[in-house]
Amino acid sequence: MNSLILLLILVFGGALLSYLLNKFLPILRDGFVVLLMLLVNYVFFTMDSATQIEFEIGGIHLQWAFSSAAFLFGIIVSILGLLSITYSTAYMQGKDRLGYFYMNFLFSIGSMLGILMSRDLISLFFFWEIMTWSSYLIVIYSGKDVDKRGLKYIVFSAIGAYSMLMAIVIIYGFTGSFLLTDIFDSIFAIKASYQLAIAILLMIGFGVKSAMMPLHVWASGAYSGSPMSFTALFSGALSKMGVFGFSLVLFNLVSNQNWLINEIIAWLAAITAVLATFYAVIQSDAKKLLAYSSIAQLGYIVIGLASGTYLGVMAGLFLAVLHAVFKGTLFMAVGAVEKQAGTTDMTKVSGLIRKMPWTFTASLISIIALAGIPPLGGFVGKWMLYEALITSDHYYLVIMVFLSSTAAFLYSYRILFGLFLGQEEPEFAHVKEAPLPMLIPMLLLSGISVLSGTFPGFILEPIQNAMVSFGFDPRLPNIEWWQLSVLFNSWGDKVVLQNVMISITAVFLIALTLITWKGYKKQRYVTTKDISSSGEIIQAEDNMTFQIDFYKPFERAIWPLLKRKIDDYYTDFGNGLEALFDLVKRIYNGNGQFYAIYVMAFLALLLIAGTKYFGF
Amino acid sequence: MYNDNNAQTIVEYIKNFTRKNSLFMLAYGTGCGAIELPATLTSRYDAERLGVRGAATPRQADLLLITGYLSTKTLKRVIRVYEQMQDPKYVIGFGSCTINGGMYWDSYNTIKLLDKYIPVDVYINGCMPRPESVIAGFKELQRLIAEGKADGATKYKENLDWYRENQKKVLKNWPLVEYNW
Amino acid sequence: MNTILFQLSGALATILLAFTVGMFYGGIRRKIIARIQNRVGPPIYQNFLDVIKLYSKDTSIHHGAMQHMGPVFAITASITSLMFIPVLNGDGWFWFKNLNFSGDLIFLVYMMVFGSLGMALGAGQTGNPNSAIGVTRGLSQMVGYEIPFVMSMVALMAQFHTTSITGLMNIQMQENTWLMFSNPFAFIAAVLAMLGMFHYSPFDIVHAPAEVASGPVSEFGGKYLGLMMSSGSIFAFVKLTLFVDVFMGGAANLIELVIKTFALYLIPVLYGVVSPRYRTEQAITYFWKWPLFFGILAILWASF
Amino acid sequence: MREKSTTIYLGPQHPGITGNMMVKLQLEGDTIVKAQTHVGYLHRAFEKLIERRNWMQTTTILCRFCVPEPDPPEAAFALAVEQIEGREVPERGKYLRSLVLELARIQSFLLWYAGQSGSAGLYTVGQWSVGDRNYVLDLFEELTGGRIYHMYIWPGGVRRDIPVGFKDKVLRTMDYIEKRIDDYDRMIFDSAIFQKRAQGVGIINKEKAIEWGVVGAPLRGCGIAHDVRKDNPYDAYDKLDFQMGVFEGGDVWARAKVRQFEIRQSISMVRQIIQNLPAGDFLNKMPNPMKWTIPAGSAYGKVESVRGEFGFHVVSDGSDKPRRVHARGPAYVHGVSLLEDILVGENLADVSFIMNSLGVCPPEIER
Amino acid sequence: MKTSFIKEELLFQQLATAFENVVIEIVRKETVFVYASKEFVLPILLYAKEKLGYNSFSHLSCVDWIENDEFELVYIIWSPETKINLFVKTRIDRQNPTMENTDMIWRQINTYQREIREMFGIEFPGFVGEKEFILEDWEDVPPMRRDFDTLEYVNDTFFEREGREDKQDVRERIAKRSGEEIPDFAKKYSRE
Repeated sequence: MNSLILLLILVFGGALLSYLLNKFLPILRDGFVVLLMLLVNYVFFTMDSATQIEFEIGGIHLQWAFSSAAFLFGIIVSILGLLSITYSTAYMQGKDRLGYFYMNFLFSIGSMLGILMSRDLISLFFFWEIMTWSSYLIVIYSGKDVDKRGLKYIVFSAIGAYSMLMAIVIIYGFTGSFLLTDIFDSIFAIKASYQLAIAILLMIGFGVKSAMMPLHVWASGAYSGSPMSFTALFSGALSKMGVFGFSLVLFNLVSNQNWLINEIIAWLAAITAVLATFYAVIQSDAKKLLAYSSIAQLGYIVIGLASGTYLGVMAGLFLAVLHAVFKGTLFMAVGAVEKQAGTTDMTKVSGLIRKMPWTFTASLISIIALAGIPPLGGFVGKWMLYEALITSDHYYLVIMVFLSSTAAFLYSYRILFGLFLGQEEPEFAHVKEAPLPMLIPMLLLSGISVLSGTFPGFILEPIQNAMVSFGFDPRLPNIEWWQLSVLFNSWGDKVVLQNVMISITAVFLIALTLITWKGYKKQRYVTTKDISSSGEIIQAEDNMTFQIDFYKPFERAIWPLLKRKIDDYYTDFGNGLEALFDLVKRIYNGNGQFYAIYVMAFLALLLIAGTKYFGF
Repeated sequence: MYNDNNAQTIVEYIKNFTRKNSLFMLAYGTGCGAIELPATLTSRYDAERLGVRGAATPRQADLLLITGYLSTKTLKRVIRVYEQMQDPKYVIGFGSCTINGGMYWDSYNTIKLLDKYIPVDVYINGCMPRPESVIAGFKELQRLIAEGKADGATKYKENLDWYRENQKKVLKNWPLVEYNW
Repeated sequence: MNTILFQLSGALATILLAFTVGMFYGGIRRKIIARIQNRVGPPIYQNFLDVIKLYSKDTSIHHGAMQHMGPVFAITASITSLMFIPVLNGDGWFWFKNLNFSGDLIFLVYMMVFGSLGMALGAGQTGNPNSAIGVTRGLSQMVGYEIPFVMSMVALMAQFHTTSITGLMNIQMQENTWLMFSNPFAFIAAVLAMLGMFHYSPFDIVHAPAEVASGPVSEFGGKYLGLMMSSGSIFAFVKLTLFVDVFMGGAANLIELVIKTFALYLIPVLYGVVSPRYRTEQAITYFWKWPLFFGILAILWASF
Repeated sequence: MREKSTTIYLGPQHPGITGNMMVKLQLEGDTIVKAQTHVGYLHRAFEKLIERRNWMQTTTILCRFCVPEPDPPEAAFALAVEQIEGREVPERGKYLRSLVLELARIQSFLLWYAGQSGSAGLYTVGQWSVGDRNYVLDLFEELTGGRIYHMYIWPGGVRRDIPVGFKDKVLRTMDYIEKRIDDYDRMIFDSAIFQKRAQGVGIINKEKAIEWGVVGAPLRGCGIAHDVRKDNPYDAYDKLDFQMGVFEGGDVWARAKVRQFEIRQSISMVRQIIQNLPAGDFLNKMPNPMKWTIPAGSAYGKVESVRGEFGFHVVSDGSDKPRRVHARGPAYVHGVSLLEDILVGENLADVSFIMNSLGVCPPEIER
Repeated sequence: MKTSFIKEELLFQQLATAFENVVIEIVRKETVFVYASKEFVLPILLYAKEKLGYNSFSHLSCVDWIENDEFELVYIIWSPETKINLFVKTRIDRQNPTMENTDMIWRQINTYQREIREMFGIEFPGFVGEKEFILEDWEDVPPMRRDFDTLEYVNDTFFEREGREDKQDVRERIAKRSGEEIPDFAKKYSRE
């Protein structure tokens, strides 16, 4: 059988099967989904890259295949899917409606693979909608605060879907084909203004998923509201579908000639990155913080892609992969804390480091990667991004990115401090380390973060393959992946990653040995209650952890920027058109069928309009 | 410096030399003597030339100055702070009131004999001691350190039970943590 | 094998040099401040005594593994940054070649943060609220001063089309000029940012004794504090050398290096003696006013 | 149940606290939501001890009430005793008292310069001013024999006359100090950073000031002209020409301006005293100190110290020992409940700053 | 005294008309005593503050008259216009002492009341304030009461430095230790 179809059958069939299993044989459910994802991974990685399938439904020609760019994203989806579903087996323990959860989980994985393999717009849109739908169902799974979060997500997704649909219609009107290959060939024949309109419409469609300003509003609620095991996938892989779409648009539809679009997108992404980082800094809930941080990170990725240079695109794709890795880990770690300590509110929880050392280790590594500090993978991506922007004369963009990533240190520290450091309080004395199915994915992923800092080759090579499909010349030296250690920018300046790693590791180990060895017998551990509190004796009611309004001074300094959130504008807009909003609420009442009907109706409307105005 | 009774190895000599020339003084004005400390540390007397400098928290400090009378309420804090300091640590009792109660000999709220509660390496008498005598006290402490005789902390460790008994006699409510090193 | 040994001994010599120079600068700073304050001041080798004494403390406490490793992070950052900075011009004196791959600026900027973040984690584990408050102040202020600093660096990179320190140094050698004259605005912005980097007054809110005891280091004593002081000295040298390399044409020999770094070091020291301290948000807004303005000017200067 | 906000113990062992006391702060961010002062670390039971001392022995205890400025307690006690006893003070004694009190003010102002600038992070001024303060203390040493504790003012006058050449030395010292404080002012008041830090911080408005009983420089910083030396003139103050520094605003800046103004007034007053020092006795004839009894009665003697009104309520039952001596230092008002009130809403960075500007001095709170 | 007491007389008149059961005494210049029973203290203070402009509170003090088995509470208030110190004195029973809470008139009375409660054991019903003010873990008699013997407490609680048994002059020994010479004029003060 064709392995593409096998993949889809495996995932979608497995999804239904897991639902049934949960109903009749819940014991086998966990093992089944993990095994299933293992199988999916096996099929995916053993797949011949030339595999493709073409067929026709109702006169519409469809084509499925994995391009090398899609394969790159497919790696993220399948590996992260496996790990996050492994994580889920422990994380979701004891929750109800697990069949529903796993079914939608697997549906979204399958739909993502579907999106990646579709080489035509119809199946792309079809899988896109399945993805939106299944993820929406998981977002509202927890049942808390659904009205606000779910509504925001689905409304924005719908906006994205419609604009995408409109773009598809326009494209079809001009080219008469849904196949991407046809479209890429003939798109430059269209008038530039229509070309621009198509690009913008598609960009809105993909921008919603990649949470680009000003379409990011849904993201913080949806990310923090879903179960963390799904958010790891949601932020790590699902949002990358937007990035994948961006790469399709930027390199195939718009091309590099239209620099203005690139500039605008890059600046929008930069503003997204800065503002989202600032929002992340002032959050007090770890999930929210990570959600905003994801938005900011997606901003970097888009900046990299939009810069259009070889190094920039490579940086963008590298960060995309790495973001899935470290943000996946972080969401998992936060989920572990939520599972074990009961809350992720950083004003409540503190001092878990001695209770959950491995979770802390994983989060520490991921945070170092996130902050872009050498010698871990994040630095490689950041370095490439900066050098790409500087060498392509985007000086002010560099400053924006730098502002955002310096401010990212603030929230990086905040999340580690808020959850793991600080006073060890008696009410968290019962907390235990997360169970193995949760730990192993985290540690595996953080291992990738470490490895990618020293041996970026194993990620850069597939990226380069993907970039070749975008029309870039391969520039990496033709060596084995573990030998790749020197990165060059276009001015010929370099960074030698393995030197950095060796130096840091050596100095760290030597210094650690010395400081541990010196006076080893007379060094003593004391509890965090035995601190120098100005000579006073700490009372039981004293809260000695600094928790509330952590970055108040910083907040005060950036206050003019944060006075009004984008959310507020939307809320105002909503308030002004309350009646309309009520209508929207009635239509999007969380019921999938209504939504499907509505989409179909809109589709029909558009088709009619398209026939009329574009004449096909 | 180097005599038969107290032969020092070269390592000890260097240790003691640096210790005596770098005294981090805990910023704790326990009593009215603290008013002469600014004078001691500033331009006319300038104790920093002897290596004396302030430290903000007990973890960093070597030297605890009990500047004058010690009320029982402060004693509790002083003991706590003293136990949080890292070895080797020195205590200077400052003013007559630490020696024998001074003019507060019949006050119900001040202790009369500091060295019953924490080990004292050097006493400086006077009420209040002038900056000159404070510096003389520092010098005396430096001499003791150089000879390796400023071992108040060791004494405290060895006779902890005795000190604890004395302390508990004054302090009714005993919230202090264990001191086991 | 020979080259590795050679490089290692060179690296060790550089570390020793940085440590010694940094320590002496600290001592001289204390002496200068003392003289301005009408005092004799401690001997200039006082910092050595302090550090040796701290190492020779008998006992030490820690609140857990992160606190134990915090100072290690700090010194790792200092030494690694030092390793990737060209200490002397060109090939320099053979010993001080280091491991540098022409010392990439972006890498250095990030490497400099590594230590503070590790240190901050160590301070965080102590559970002392003063430490945490100090850390938040430090990190917030860092966002303030890094921006003008990076702006001036970007301006230089843009102007001379190289992102490596060695590249900038070579340009200065070829054109026989100092970059502080080629792009004065960049220099001004960088120096203003440097005031913040040194954490001396008026930007010493991180460890302001009157407010948060000594901030992040509140719980560190003995060997930990000693390691941090050593790291601080090396780091001061790193920062000064970076500035000298980038703006003042580097140094052909050690004496020149010492003279130039010392001249630069006097700026934060002397400015610090006469200024009260800014509050955190005031410090940030300070950095985002004039230094930022000069940074923008520098980039404009570079691009036209 | 643990508090939600963060607890910070500011003191007793803390570089930022103005003496041995403790302020327990509850923080949200770096904003204070609750402040609680704890005093008593310096309680020496002076008032109990005075009940066991005879009238003359009391003088040794009095100066220790307030360490940074030991003369106002002596003067206030002497005033109260003189009121009960009806004892007159010779003119020269009055002038010498004023001289010592003003010198004490000057040295206390210099100490304030150190505290105020030091808590704002400007240590240089502190080093200078405390160093220069030694010159004033030298004057004290020459006049009274003690640097800090003088025991100079007795009921009925002062303990001894000025030594030879003292006037000249005082004038020279005053010239020097006056020159130096210009330097300090350039460092502090001309500094943009200090202005930013001080303006709008620690505000006490007029109504609050009256309600809380604020005295001294903080009161005059709110725009209320009140000074014991003007209102109830004692010693030689009704014959000296001086002005109150009254500034509007009620913030740290206004208080600093008041003090900046008043140290110059003090210097000018010292000069006036030296110039107009009348001849004659300096001490009313004293009875045998061991058998000295004071007729039954009570009085409230008050003087103006640097931090504000310093009052003594003295009760005598006609015996050779005081029945009750109760002191009311300015810090008793400023340092306990007022501090708790105005710290709320302020920044952690400003606590020490505000405490210095209020002149919180724990020894006179708990005595 | 030859000074005229015009403003003091005026105050006397005002107070005498407003309150009947109080004894008013002009003691000396700018000092007026009012003796009142304890339920009149609050009205007098309020009247003086609101009507007479005595808006500055100076002092609240307590005197233990153990002979009469009474505590005397003294409120001293001051007026910026007349500059008179007005003493309001009241005596309360020493056994089971209570006094009306007055800290709503002047907030600073709070501090005084805390001190008096702790030092004399006088209760102020309805008064909010931390229990411990100056002392910590105090279990004995409130220390400022005259029946509390501080010396006895000291002897029970604290260690005393022992005097030298031999009563020898040790100055020579000290001088030898520090390598100084005792000058001749100093020697004659020796005890021997």
